Amino acid sequence: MPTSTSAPRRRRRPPTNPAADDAQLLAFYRQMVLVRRFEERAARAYTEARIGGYCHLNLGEEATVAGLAAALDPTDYLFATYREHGYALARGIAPERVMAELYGRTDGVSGGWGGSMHMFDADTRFMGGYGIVGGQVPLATGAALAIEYRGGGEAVVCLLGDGTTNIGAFHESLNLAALWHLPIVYVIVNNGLGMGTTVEQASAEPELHRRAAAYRMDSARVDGNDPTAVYDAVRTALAGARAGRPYLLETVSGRLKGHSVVDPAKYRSRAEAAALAAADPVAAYAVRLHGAGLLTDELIAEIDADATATVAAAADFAEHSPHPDVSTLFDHTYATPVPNDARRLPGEPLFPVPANGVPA
Amino acid sequence: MPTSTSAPRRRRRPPTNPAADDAQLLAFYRQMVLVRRFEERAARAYTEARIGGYCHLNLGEEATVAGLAAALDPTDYLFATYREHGYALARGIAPERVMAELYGRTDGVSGGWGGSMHMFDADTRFMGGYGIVGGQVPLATGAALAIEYRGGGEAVVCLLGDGTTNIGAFHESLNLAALWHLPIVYVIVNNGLGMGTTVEQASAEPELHRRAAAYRMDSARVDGNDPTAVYDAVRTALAGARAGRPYLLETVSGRLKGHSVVDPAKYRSRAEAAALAAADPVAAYAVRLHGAGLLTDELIAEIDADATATVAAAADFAEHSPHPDVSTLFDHTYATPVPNDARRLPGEPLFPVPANGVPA
Amino acid sequence: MTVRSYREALHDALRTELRRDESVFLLGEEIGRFEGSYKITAGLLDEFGPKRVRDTPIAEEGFTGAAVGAAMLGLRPVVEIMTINFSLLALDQIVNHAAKVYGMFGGQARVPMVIRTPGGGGQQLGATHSQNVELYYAFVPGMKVVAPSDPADAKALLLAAIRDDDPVLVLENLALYNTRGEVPDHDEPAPIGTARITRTGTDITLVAYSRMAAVALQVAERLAETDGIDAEVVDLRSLRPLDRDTVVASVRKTNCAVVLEDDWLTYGIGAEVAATISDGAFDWLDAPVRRVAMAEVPLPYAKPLETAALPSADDAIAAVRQTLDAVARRR
Amino acid sequence: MTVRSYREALHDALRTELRRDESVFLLGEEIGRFEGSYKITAGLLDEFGPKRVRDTPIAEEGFTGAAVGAAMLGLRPVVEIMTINFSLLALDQIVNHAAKVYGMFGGQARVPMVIRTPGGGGQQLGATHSQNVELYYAFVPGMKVVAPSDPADAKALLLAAIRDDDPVLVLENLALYNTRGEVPDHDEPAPIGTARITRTGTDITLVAYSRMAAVALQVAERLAETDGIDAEVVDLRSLRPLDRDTVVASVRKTNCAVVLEDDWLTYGIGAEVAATISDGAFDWLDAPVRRVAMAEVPLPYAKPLETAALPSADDAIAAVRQTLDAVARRR
Ligand SMILES: Cc1ncc(C[n+]2csc(CCOP(=O)(O)OP(=O)(O)O)c2C)c(N)n1
Ligand SMILES: Cc1ncc(C[n+]2csc(CCOP(=O)(O)OP(=O)(O)O)c2C)c(N)n1
Ligand SMILES: [Mg+2]
Ligand SMILES: [Mg+2]
Repeated sequence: MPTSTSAPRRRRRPPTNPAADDAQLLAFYRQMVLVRRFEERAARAYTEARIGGYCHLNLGEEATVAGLAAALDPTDYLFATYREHGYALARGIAPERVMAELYGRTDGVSGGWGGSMHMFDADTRFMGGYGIVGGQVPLATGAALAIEYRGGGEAVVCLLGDGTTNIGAFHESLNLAALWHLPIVYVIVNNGLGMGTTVEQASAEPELHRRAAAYRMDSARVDGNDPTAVYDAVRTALAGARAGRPYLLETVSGRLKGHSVVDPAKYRSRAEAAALAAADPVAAYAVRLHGAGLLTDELIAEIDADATATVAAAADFAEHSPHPDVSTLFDHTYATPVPNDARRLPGEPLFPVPANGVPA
Repeated sequence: MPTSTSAPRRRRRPPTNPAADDAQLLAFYRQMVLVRRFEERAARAYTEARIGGYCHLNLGEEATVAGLAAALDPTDYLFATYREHGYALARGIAPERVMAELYGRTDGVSGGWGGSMHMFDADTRFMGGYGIVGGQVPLATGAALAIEYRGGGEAVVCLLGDGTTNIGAFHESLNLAALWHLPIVYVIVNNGLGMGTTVEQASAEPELHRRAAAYRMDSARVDGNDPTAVYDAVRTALAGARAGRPYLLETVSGRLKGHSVVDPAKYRSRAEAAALAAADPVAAYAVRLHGAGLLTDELIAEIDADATATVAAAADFAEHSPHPDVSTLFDHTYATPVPNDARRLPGEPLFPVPANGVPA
Repeated sequence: MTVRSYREALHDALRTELRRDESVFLLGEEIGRFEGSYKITAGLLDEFGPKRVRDTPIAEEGFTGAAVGAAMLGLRPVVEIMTINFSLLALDQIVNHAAKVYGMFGGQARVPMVIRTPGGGGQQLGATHSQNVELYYAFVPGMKVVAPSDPADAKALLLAAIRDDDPVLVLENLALYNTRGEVPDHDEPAPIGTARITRTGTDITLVAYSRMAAVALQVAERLAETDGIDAEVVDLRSLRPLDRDTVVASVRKTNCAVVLEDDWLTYGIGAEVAATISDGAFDWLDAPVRRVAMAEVPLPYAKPLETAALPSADDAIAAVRQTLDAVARRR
Repeated sequence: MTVRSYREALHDALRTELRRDESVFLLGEEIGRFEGSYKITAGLLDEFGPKRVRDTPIAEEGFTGAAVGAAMLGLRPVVEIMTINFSLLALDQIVNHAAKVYGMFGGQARVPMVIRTPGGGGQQLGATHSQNVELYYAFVPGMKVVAPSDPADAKALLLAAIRDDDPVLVLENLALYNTRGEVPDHDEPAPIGTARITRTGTDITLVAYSRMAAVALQVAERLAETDGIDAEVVDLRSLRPLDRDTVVASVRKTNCAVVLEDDWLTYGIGAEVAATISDGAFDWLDAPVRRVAMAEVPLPYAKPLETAALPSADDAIAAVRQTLDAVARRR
């Protein structure tokens, strides 16, 4: 994983050659294909009732996933939304553990407690998917505050959807970050829709990156279907953030399917859906690398087979991972144990009657 | 009270002569002096323990009060903050009723239920002072929605403080108003401070009116010490609002005393306080009208005496207005009576024991 | 009478009121083009247009507060909040504004608005999407809170809520939307503030609301069959005002009670019910009031954990049997 | 031991922890330059600088959430929310995030943060500024909530809260800030999750927390003098976890109880306490548990109305006398 461009606080690599090299270009492709195959497998497992709850996929967002993840330092922190499987993979979490989480098993990245919307991994500094729209934005801002407090050179990247720019927490957080010069990049993954609502129907300023002006914050919009563009943009943004200039980046891509697996997306016309499919970023990027001589038909097939095999193995692993035991139900209410914590199943009385039947 | 400039929805007066005439200029002065004397009287009554709770004054904000109130149509709606005595007076509520509210009496504009922070008067469409910072902003937006829904030509003016621009409700509301083309003008009364915090310490974009850009909303900043400037700016803003273009107006003035009556404002240097006093808008405006030949020393004295007498009468009225009776405590929990409403004083049992001492 | 689902009953009530009264309008996320996350508002945008059925941005505080303001000017907004979990983002506008405006201004401004929102867990939605926080509203003077458990009440209480001049929160339930039952064809509202005996019985009183009131009826039938126990079921229907008299009268007859609730036990709605019974039926009670409620944990995603944490009919049956044992020991 | 005010005791605890642990920092509105709305943090900005004592914009949700995020990275933020009323604007960050992060991610991320905030009415602050909504946090698994009633506990519980690895809400009280009492000179934290008998007695148990626990002590003294009644006082101190055993053990001894609370009666904290007593001391109880609480109205500004609506020592004394009458009737 390449490190970010230099910043006053911590120099890692010279700022002169920020563009991705050929190896990176291919790595983007591998990453995108893995995400694509993973999400397709997740959708299947959901329809087979192996996955429950809500399940939001990154289909159409693969280029953004790949470019963004590659631009982060390993020590950077990433906060995500509920639409985070791809980012978890790209951050380096084993596909088995991501899939096992979807299956709600003990080997899942959150031990089966989080599910699709709530993956977390301390090792890779993947700071969680969050199901409350906008909920992660103040948290990510606080993480950046902690970095600044300690004087570290890390930065935070906070993902959010286009629809999320209309909620109060977005405003409060960006103001705090700009006011306090925090090392954070907010990335609006603009997929054109919040459920069935378009950006134009939801945001009075539909060029969402322009909202940065309200906080004198730097910002840009970038093509989210191009992993190199995203990569470069995130590197630039991170450089600013590390220098105490938080940044608002908007990536523009499409959402190929419904809002979640169960949404048939009837509000979208046939023509729209067809146009989206035609602009599929994975296919388009393959054509591009093919044209540049980086991809051959064989390599395409090989990468695809690899991804398919990885995903199949992940599903198999998940299928065989144990369910959490009911005896663990009360294990994660508190980190510091205290007396009188309520550890009672629904059918249990508050004051159990002693064996002799006479109350104590 | 002059009506606003014309708007597509409802023409009232030709838009060609928006400036205030001499009578209006003098009326501004009278209004400003009344507010000044009223607030001084309120401060005295507070230190005499005739007024309780929190008590925030408009001292320093008189020019904004006068200019703004004069620009509204009688049918427009005004939503205020907890710092609203002056606006209540300028909207046409009798000083007696405003003072009686401060005293917590039955003749108070809110019947003694609201106090300093919560004045409301349906007749003058004074839609309330609100004590939760930012709480009034969604409400005012909804009032504008109701006007738009009914197709009326009225507009809403929503007051808020500079510190309030950093709270989520501000963002959500302005976005809704711009998105839905609501007839509303948001007026940021920038007095440089939220309690002891300066605008620069609180807002990453300290030119607060610029935040309108995040919603593609029109905006302006105006000298809040000049009633005519405020008057003109509000008229312009209202014209836009009535045409479906909501507006963000920022008035800049000073807060002559502490945040509330009890705040000694120690965080402010002597020099700052002195500078503020020197720039007193009431005195400055008197000088200006004097120079223009509109005010004479006699007239100044007369206006002052009038205001002082009015305020004294208001305090006298308030002092003699009855306290609300405890029997009315349960009168305003619900507008539509329903069975089983809890009407119980703290010492009363849930299940009273019948006279014979035997439970029913 | 027609057999309708709970979902259809709610839809019918909305449609009736939209037709009856021009000042009624709906607003919320995804209620129009998307037809509602749970499809309660399906078809209404087409029938009434975007003025009456207004899609909003994701801004719970903003649009709920806007509804309060619109209500202050005499409109009758019906807000949909996608699930009650998200209502926490609008809490200030509900608790500090909707519920306060009438009293705080001395009775001058009415807030005739409705907030419709479903509670309910059991769908593996995890800790933040499976909470039952109706307590937050039921606790607040100035609010009214109703919680229908069957299609007939869903319709009748929603009608009442829309016609009421105070802010009313209508608690729906994800698990009830597909349940079916007889619904009167007329448009009579049900009285807010009154509980309902949905099954008469003599041996024990089951008190519940929303989904658990439906479970309570099943539990009563099973107990009758398997144990010959004749349970009375009180469906609270209204959480604020709370109809204490109906609950207490039932327990004064049966002499024991079990409370069923989907929220957490400690400080949950059932705490007030148990306290009320223990007070008002003190001299009649033959055993302590048992409460069956959610385990006190952030609800996990994994199915076995979720199932263990949620109260079930079996839990209720066990509690009833233990309570009747306790009665027998004391008699 | 030194005599300190409740305000000073809180201040001492903050200062101790700021000196002891570099990862502790304070944030909130007006805590620095303004020295705190209620002056708890006076002088700390000067001593520790703006990094450790951070003034925030008016953005309760934003800065409370930022504290959660900072805590996830191992800092120990202590947030001041000016009054508990304003915490409603941060509720989503507290209930859906601070309290969920540890469980929702399977125990991987800790949230060692504190929220300090005062409750309390009685100062003519009106309907939106006089609420006691500690219930909203005490109800939530994953949160811990403490509510000290005297200076010694104020210090010891705040110390415990800051050293605890979970989100802890410390409920302070406007009316207690100026009260004085002996405070130990050492820096021992008090155990979160345990109640305390602040007066032993044999005739009746008074259960309370925060301001009303102080009132309960006065009530007990007055009852001893005027009526020769020997009341035991249980100060809950911790609302979550709730120490049921201590409460129940006291009532099993005295056979009757009155609960005093500053929040609204229906669904208030006292509901759980009354339900708990009625269950755990069922066979010992000689009269129904009485609750003395705030009248269920949006609190009016006018002094006579406010006074009538708030629970007083006199109300408590009346309730005790009536309860002992009821006991006598039944014995
Ligand atoms: C506070 C809140 N309100 C509503 C929802 C329901 N909801 C879940 S996702 C979503 C749309 C979000 O759209 P966007 O931010 O564009 O992200 P996307 O799903 O397109 O990735 C909504 C409304 C929620 N989870 N939280
Ligand atoms: C949500 C909320 N947070 C905090 C407060 C406490 N508070 C009252 S006024 C105020 C300052 C507001 O400043 P500004 O918006 O500039 O208005 P001003 O008082 O200067 O008129 C604060 C923090 C409150 N009332 N509500
Ligand atoms: Mg989107
Ligand atoms: Mg200000």
